[in-house]
Amino acid sequence: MEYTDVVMENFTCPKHVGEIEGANGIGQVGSPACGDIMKIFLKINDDGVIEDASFKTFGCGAAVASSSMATDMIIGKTIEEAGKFKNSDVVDALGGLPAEKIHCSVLAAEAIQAAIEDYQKKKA
Amino acid sequence: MEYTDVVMENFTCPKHVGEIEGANGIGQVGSPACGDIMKIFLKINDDGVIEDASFKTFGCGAAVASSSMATDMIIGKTIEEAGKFKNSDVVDALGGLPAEKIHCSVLAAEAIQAAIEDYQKKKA
Amino acid sequence: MKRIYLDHAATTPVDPTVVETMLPFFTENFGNPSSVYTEGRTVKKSLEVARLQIAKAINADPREIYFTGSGSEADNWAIKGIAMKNQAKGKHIITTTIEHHAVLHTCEYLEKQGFEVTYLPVDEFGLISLDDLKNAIRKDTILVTIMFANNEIGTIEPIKEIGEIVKEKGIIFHTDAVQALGNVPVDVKDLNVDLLSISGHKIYGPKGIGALFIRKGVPIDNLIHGGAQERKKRAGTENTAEIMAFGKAAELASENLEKNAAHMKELRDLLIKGVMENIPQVRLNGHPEKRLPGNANFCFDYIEGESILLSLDIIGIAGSSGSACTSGSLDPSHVLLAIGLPAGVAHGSLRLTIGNHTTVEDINYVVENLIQIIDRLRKMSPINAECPIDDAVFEKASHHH
Amino acid sequence: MKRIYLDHAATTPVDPTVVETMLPFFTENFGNPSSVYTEGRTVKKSLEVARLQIAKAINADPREIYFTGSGSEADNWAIKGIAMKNQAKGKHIITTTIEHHAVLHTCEYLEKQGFEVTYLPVDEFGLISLDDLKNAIRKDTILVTIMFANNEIGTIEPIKEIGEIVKEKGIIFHTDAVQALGNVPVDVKDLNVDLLSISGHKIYGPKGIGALFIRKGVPIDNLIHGGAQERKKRAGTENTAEIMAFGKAAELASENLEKNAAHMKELRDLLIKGVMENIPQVRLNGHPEKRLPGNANFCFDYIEGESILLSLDIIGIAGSSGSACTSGSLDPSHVLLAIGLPAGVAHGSLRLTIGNHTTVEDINYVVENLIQIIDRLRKMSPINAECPIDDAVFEKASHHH
Ligand SMILES: Cc1ncc(COP(=O)(O)O)c(C=O)c1O
Ligand SMILES: Cc1ncc(COP(=O)(O)O)c(C=O)c1O
Repeated sequence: MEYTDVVMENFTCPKHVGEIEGANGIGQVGSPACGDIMKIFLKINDDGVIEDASFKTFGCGAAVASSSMATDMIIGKTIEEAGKFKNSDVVDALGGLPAEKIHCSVLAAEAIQAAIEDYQKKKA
Repeated sequence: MEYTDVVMENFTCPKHVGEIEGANGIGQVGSPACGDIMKIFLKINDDGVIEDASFKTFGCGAAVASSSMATDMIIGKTIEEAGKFKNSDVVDALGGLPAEKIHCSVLAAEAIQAAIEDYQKKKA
Repeated sequence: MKRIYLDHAATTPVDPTVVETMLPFFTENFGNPSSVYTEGRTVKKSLEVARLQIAKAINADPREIYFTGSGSEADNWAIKGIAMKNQAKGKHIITTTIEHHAVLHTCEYLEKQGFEVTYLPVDEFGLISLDDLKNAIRKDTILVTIMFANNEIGTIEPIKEIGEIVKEKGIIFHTDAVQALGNVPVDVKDLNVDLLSISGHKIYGPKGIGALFIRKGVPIDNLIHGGAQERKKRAGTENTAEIMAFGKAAELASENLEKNAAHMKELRDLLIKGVMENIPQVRLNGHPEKRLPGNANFCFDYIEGESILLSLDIIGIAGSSGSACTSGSLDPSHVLLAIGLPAGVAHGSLRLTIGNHTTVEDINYVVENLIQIIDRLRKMSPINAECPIDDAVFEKASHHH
Repeated sequence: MKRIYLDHAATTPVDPTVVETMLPFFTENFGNPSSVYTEGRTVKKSLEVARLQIAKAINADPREIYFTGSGSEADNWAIKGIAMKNQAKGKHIITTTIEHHAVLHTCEYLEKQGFEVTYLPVDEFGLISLDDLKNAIRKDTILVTIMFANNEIGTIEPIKEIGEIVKEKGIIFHTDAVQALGNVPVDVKDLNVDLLSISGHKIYGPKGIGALFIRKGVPIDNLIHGGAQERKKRAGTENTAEIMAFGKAAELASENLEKNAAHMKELRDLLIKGVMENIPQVRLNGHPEKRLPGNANFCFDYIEGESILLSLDIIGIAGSSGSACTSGSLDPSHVLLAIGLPAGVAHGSLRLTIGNHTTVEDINYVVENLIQIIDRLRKMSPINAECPIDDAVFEKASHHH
């Protein structure tokens, strides 16, 4: 496993760990059997802007770093913008991931979409 | 090929090389295809004593050393004594031979027997 | 930063004495042992010294030792060589579910070639049952291959008893003793084994050299055909330097076996005690007593193994999660699954394997830091005692509906 | 006594720079490349440097290079791996009568497993005929394996032309380039080969390390199953030190190829001239031009090879008679028989193979002494021009009547 410095930074000092109070969109994907679970918490304001985001992750270094980077990247975005968020955005921001770890970035993108869906379902 | 010092001595400075004049018993065994030919020359006197012996050999180090040692050992023996000469006598005198080279000592013993037969045939 | 290496089951540093032994064979004594001239003969004689060292270390005759290019090659040779040579007698092989991949994948390959393989299960400690073995033996069983000691959880199988059962039936018995050598006594005469694999780099020798013990008279095909090396059983110009190194390493390993094993065992028990007493929700994998003296293997609930390894690596500690050989693939360890752990738990495993030079300070440092690492990772995890795995899975499943 | 080593085709001393490259990987950088922590990752990266060096030396992609434990293993893997994987398509293999035993004995083993093998003959120079090859190709031919350069007589086969013929038919083509590397340009792209074997110890690297080039997409079974090493194609913990050494040796070999080849060729021609002009009843084996730059192979009538070798050894010269790998067995060389020499003559062969450090003085010393040695041995021989072999045989036969 060869990780970039950015990955290692985001693993050792991850941003936005934990549960934010008053989160109104929560998404969880993955399964422990596969070795990764990611849970994303979003706080979305009435203008549809993501004011805050956080995560809890069971997984490898890449999973933790992807969660950290992904949450950091979507804060301040509208839910439309966040809806277009792709796993490759995480990979690029991390300076790359080993081939066998790309799926961690996919999980992060999926968890965000799940959290947005959750928000929209609750609102509807 | 791990040869004893005695083998090496008998290879580098073999005794009794060549054809003795007046040889009255000549034996040759082996074939070039097998990698060994040994020709033994004996000079046997009227009392049936081997007065002189010599050899010519096409073959490996062990073949040359066996020829040298064998001719040296039978000089002075009667043909009855020489008739009992065995390949193991050569092997012992050489301080041993590698397993795959034992056949060289067998050739030497056979060549001597062939030379004695030749002498007896001519005499008869 | 000082590094604490606790992955001796993956590989060991080469002992400086062993490096010394090896060096002349690269430059001065570089001859090909098959050559008839001085350079060749000298090396050939040296190889026989190494062969004798190996033979002594496992109480075999030197003529029963055949050098290979790795432990994996020895395993492949033993299994395929016996299978191919004896297939007229039968095509059934017995092994276990916890073998090293060098055995498992070889057996799977043979299955594709028309052989039948029984994979014996193990109990929660990783031990096979002798009754299972007896029941599995058939008229057409030609080979039983059961590992001596497991590389992940350290469990030591009852090789002698297995050997008796197998011998009585006239079946050939191979054991992979790659992890056993240098850790526990290995005696081929006592154990009734017909073939036994070992590897240099697990006993402070170099990588890329192994050996197969083949009891005199055991009918086996070659795996690598060609020149007349290794008494015509294993072709390829001999890896002279590494053979010399392996011989020396084996000699050192058997001379110091008791001392080394006692040292490792003491530290292992200190480590296990430290972890079990200070970290909640942890389990020790493998057998509490019948285990390799240097092996400790834990599962920490709610967290994943690679993140533990990375965290340890950052502060200078080298450990492994599952077998080193399989960490390239991200599958949960087949051994942990075989002892009954759910996949989710298996992912949270940590193997720390102690070596001859590990110290008490090393262990204390590891325990102290591990407490914090596990705590930090658990705080980051979405699963815990209150929100257990099943919930997590359930939530995910429901999300997809 | 100063030794003159003229058996570089058997093996070469390890270059001091190569030893340097290797040393750190025994003690400091001893990690298992499959491990996730620092010790493992560092080594893994280094291995890729070596892989690239090998790739460059034969103009391949590094992802097409797989390390093995010897040239013999590479040959065995190529042939058995292709045969086993492609047997549904056909079971016919084409090779030559002058291959190294690692190829020949592997083919013979496959014959026992139900494969059919055509052994192409060679002419008096050791060259195969392209027409023979074309005629031998059948619908069920799955593999052609023909050596790049012969290890005994040094003849270089028309690999590129063979590759074209074989490629056109959609058959897989393997070449054993163990003797070619470091002596002649080897370019897998230019040559149309699908698999190519090489070995470390023939190019001033250590023994016990080799590699197989496998062109991307070529369907092949593994020979050694187990861990995920070598992109899951060749199991066994990597022989890290020797891989690094092999990489460095290959780099040096290709950087200095022209210089080294020119040097060897000059001395070789000096040696051949010296021998042919000064010793009667001698023949040069192999092709006069299409031969390895360092190879000289003679047959001296009426005398036997081992006694030449011993005589040379005593005065400090190392040479070989037939392949070093077969000198353990006492059979006359299959290569010399294949080029049409009678067995008796084949026994009188002497191979002298020049290396990068051989000097003009070495060659002069060898020629001078060889003249005397041959003369002395001939005087000892019962056969000569007047009393030729046939007579000798005849006498023997008659004696037995
Ligand atoms: C042509 C050829 N092929 C294969 C080999 C085998 O290589 P290794 O000795 O590395 O097994 C050799 C040398 O022994 C050789 O000369
Ligand atoms: C139990 C066991 N068998 C076989 C092997 C394979 O040995 P090697 O790495 O020398 O191929 C290993 C180590 O990797 C092992 O632990």
